[in-house]
Amino acid sequence: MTVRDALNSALDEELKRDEKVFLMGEEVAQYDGAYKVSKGLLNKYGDKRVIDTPITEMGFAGLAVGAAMAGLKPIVEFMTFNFSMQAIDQVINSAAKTYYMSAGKVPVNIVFRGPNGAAAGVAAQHSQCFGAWYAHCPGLKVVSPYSSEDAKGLLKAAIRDPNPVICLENEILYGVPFEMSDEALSDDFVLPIGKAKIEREGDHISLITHSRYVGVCLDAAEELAGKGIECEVVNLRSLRPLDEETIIKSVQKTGHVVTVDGGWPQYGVGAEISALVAESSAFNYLDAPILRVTGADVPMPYAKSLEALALPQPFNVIKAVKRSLNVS
Amino acid sequence: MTVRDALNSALDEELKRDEKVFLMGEEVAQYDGAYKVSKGLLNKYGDKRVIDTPITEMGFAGLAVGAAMAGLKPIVEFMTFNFSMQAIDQVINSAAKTYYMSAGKVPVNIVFRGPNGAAAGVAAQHSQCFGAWYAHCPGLKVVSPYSSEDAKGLLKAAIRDPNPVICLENEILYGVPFEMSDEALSDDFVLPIGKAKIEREGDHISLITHSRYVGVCLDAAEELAGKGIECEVVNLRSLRPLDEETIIKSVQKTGHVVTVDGGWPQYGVGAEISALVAESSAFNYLDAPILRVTGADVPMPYAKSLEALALPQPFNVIKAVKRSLNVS
Amino acid sequence: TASEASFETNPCKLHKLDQGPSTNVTVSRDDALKYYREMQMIRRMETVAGNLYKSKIIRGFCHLYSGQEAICVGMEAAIKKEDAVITAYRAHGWSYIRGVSILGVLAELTGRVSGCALGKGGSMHMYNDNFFGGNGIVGAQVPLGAGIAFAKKYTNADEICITLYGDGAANQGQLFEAYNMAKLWNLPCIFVCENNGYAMGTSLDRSSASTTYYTRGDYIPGVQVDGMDVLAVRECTKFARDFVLKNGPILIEASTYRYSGHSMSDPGTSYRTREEVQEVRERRDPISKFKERIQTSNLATPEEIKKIDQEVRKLVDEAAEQAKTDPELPLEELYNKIYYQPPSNYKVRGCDPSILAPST
Amino acid sequence: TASEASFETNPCKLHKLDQGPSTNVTVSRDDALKYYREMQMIRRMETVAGNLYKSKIIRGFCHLYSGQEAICVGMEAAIKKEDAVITAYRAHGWSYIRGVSILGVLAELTGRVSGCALGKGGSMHMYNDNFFGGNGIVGAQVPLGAGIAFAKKYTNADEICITLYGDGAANQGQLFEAYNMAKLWNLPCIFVCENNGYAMGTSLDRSSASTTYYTRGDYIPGVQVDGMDVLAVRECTKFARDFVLKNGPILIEASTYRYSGHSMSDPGTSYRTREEVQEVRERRDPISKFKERIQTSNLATPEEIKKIDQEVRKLVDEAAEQAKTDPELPLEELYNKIYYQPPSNYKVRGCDPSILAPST
Ligand SMILES: Cc1ncc(C[n+]2csc(CCOP(=O)(O)OP(=O)(O)O)c2C)c(N)n1
Ligand SMILES: Cc1ncc(C[n+]2csc(CCOP(=O)(O)OP(=O)(O)O)c2C)c(N)n1
Ligand SMILES: [Mg+2]
Ligand SMILES: [Mg+2]
Repeated sequence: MTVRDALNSALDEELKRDEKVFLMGEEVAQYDGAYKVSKGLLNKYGDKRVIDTPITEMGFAGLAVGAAMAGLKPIVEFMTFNFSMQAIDQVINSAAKTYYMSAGKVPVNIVFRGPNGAAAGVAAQHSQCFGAWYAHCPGLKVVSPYSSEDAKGLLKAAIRDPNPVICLENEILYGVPFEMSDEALSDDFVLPIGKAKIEREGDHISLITHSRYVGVCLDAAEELAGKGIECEVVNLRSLRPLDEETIIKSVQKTGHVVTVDGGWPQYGVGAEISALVAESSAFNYLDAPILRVTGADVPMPYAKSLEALALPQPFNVIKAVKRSLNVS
Repeated sequence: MTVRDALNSALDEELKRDEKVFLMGEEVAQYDGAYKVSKGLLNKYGDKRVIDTPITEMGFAGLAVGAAMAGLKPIVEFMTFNFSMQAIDQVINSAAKTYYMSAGKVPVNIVFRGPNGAAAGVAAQHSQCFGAWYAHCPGLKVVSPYSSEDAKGLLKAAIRDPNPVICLENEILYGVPFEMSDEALSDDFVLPIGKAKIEREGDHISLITHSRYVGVCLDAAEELAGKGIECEVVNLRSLRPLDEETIIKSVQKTGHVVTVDGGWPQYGVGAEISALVAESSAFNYLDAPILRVTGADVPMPYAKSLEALALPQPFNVIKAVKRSLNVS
Repeated sequence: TASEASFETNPCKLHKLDQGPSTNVTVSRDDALKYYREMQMIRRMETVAGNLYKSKIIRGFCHLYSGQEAICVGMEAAIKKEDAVITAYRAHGWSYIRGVSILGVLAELTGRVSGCALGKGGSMHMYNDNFFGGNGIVGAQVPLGAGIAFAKKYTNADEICITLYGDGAANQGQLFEAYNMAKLWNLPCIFVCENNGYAMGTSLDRSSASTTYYTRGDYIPGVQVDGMDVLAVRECTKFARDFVLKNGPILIEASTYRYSGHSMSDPGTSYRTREEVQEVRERRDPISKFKERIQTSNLATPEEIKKIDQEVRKLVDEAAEQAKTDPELPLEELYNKIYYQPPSNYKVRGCDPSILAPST
Repeated sequence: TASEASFETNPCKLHKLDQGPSTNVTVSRDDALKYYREMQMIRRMETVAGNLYKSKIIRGFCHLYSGQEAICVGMEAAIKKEDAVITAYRAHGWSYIRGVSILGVLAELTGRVSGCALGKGGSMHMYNDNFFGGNGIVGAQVPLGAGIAFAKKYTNADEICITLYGDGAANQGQLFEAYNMAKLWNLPCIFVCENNGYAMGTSLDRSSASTTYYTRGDYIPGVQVDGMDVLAVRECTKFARDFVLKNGPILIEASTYRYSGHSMSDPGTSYRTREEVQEVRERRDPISKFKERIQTSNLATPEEIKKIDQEVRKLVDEAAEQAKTDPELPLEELYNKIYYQPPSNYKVRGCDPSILAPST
């Protein structure tokens, strides 16, 4: 099952399960979604539940937050998260902070979802990773699925969670098929928000990563395994809350860490993972500096060869692993 | 001279120096600025150069960026940076990325400035620190003054810099007086963007900090000095670019690091400093985990006693220092 | 005394409407006294809040509603409890009229546990059932209000949402985005511009290319009402409530005035003359005008009015006392109510790594 | 052949204007042939771009301008080179008309060094002197355009800025913020809504509560012009240019149509019928209509026209060839042009810690 289909079935099941759930966003209804994630849902649930909006992100994000304050459970699709920047005040100041400001009087049960980070050939304004920004903010939860199971289980969990949850999908993964367990096919499959998954066990080094870069790490790990280096690949799944326990346990085992994500390096996701480790009890287990593999520190260029160089590839991971382990 | 007056003279001198410089924002002209930073400037330079705007952050930030693209040098005051969230798409996608996207054809000479982070008693929506968010983004420079010299030198440098620069001021510092050197009083005093300042030398531990928390660290350092612990206080001054050299040198000397900032802990300024150190050659000099002192991981509450607990105080720094040095 | 009386109000200006609210309004003695009392409560509460601020017991921002009382009192009189309201940071009057006690407001301002948000919200963030704040970000409450109206429609409730904003906020882009969706989807939303003439120090003609705010919804019908006349406001709101349930959104511009500065830190004197304020107080004050009306029409005697005034003063002063002496929340509450139903082992980090607090 | 000819254009619809553009337009033979050639150039360029996309030589987004050519050609004919223009991501036609060569456009699309942004920008981000893009964020270019107009006024240049956006973008809040400031400060800005009937798959009546876009500026005067008639567009723009230099902003709605899907990944058939597209092609096509006009009025012979067509095809095809074979930027250019005049020792981090590249 592709990630797209997994997301689609998560939406489908949750729309079916709870009348209060509705989906809104640009082109989500009649057009079946710009990336076809909501395919067929208008047909099935009608235009009360699946709603095309004008291109007014701040407005419809705010409107959805208001609906959530009044007791509904909106799912807002940002056509891509790049456009959530127009709406981010409503996400942070209205959705994330209201429960606290109201001392618990006004919960905000809402999901903001859509593709995050770089797609292919869409240049600087359409390629930003919002992981670090959103995960900075208390009051929000932030999930970032990699596989189809992740996508289904995390999106369903997000919709059922009574708090504002950001679901950072990846456009390039939409078309990628993954095995689904029987369990994951069930209507009641949800993944706990805040738990990481060890995608591959290994003793030599921990690769801590999320979203599409789980795949990049698995590829690198495969190649390194051929050279006798066993990587442990930790798929974070959730950027907030972070699964500190799993991260720390892995590092205590391996003594070496490379973080891998597609956002900009400074003040990014890798920085938080690194700081978390460096501040923790795992610090004393570290045998080498904590290295970060990230997107390059540049706005995304359009040209294909430059774009490729601006995003982490297995060879970057391999280079960092070798440096950490001091092998060549 | 207070920080407010230092900022005022920076604006005054640069408005005088270059016809292309103008100041725009809410209440900057007739009202002399919500926090009186622009006091007297309307009188001196007239309403062509000092311009009151409607309360439309996205609109006037975009308008100013457009004016910069066309060759002017706008200074945009956000009444507080909290309101820059409405405008952040224009800051990031229009101001920061255009020079790169245009392969150098369209530079954007602009400054966005205003008070950042928590003031007193203004609750969750008015107390956010934007340091980590803005400093995440290539194409922007981000400065964060502490003292009056910082304020004057960095704001003047920002205005003269041909790139988009964010100047994160602090409302609580506005009224605080600092000594000004003769040099700093001159019309041509600028500080280099990207250079940190050692505010206090010390051999035992590095406190790496910015903005108001430089003062908190100096207070803590003073107290600790009484106990024989010598802290080196590094005032970052610039969050992007970061002065890696100064940070690393300090850590190599002391072997102990505590970062101190007022933003939220996760994915915050402290995380980047920690990761930078943990990834660098200074890693091998570290004698203890890198500890972060930060704002609490909560939206800011209004009540006075809770608010106080939500922001770093000298005792937090002292606790962290003692933990790092393993003394009691 | 009479058991009811009728008055002629000034006709409203209309935009894209053939007919407006009736100019002939009837009010019962009981209602009249109720409105009078409520307006006085708010006026007194704000005076006391101002004093508490000056004695540094209230901190941060504090935006008083004095002068604008007829709007919240008149509107509340025209809607149901189940209807919703959302406003901006100038929220004290609305909080009270939506059921928060005077203590609930004042103790929120002093940051104490009896505050309606337990002191976590402060001046700008007060809430109650079907009252959604209190929002510190200019304009942000407007899409939220459209969303609350959306929920009313979605759940087939025969209810509406009133969404208020100021003359300065009226230029915010997100309002126009909200108007557009509200009209496309015919949401039962009354957009209300409380035009008090100033946005901080900026007079309306300096912030707004068009100051006929009731027309700024363009394709959304609009009404301009005298926001200093509680009965006109009530009548207009009744009209609007019926209208939006049938036809989708409407916009009301309520002309009013704020007596105090923008917030307590603004003396409010640099951008307007003392004479201007004085003149409004004398000629347009919503409370004195209404008092005169109820007295001349025999709905109440001067003694009855005086009694209400005394009661109000007593009640507010008592609440103020408690708001001063009430405790703040225990410190561990800093870490609670960040998430609704957090996992049972959820911990929140404080200002240094030694602090990892439980959170519920 | 005639050296000039006059035509009657459809009268424009007007909003808050007593008089609009003249309906009697005169065009010289030279100008007519120029406009024809330019429209054909753009049409052919877009066809070629579509083909390059289908053969996967162009990637990402690619928004074609076919059908809308009369707008950029007519507007450019009415303004000075020093006047400024800013538009959205549907920028190829405008880039060309503002002086980027066909190769500069096509090579930008293929991401090669001859592209006007050296391949760094792609379809949505093209620039030239007094042409400020190319913006991928719906609506964002509108405040920018007001700002460019602001700079024109600030420097006392007798110049204007044309700021374009689509019918979908017309609902974005920041437009209304820009309108307000433009009117308050009387900026020489022509706001242009290129109404092609759809925003991706959303027809205008589903996105916009009011579809009379020329009135959406409310207090800003507006004109609706036939965007398929290059002469009407030129005349209207002349009128608007004069107007804004004297009076501040104006809004033009240019009614047009896009033949292709929203971008190359949209077949453009699920939300409209093939017949609809076909009918526009037959009845309203800006190029065929103009061709007919110049032929029936004897401004040019069929042979002359044919010659232009052949030339255009040849030029575009040659440019396409070069755009295909041109190199991409050297890899080290990834790290350049992030900052203007960076410090000499400035280094940029790549994807892993071993990469610290110099940057100029
Ligand atoms: C987005 C945003 N920008 C600026 C501010 C600062 N601010 C608070 S209130 C205000 C004036 C609002 O005036 P108006 O809308 O007329 O309401 P009034 O205060 O008169 O009730 C300003 C500029 C803010 N809170 N939010
Ligand atoms: C803020 C934002 N939201 C959404 C998008 C995705 N998007 C790109 S173009 C477009 C449709 C715009 O339609 P319109 O304004 O009519 O212009 P046209 O494409 O017809 O020229 C959308 C939704 C975007 N680029 N930016
Ligand atoms: Mg006002
Ligand atoms: Mg369109």
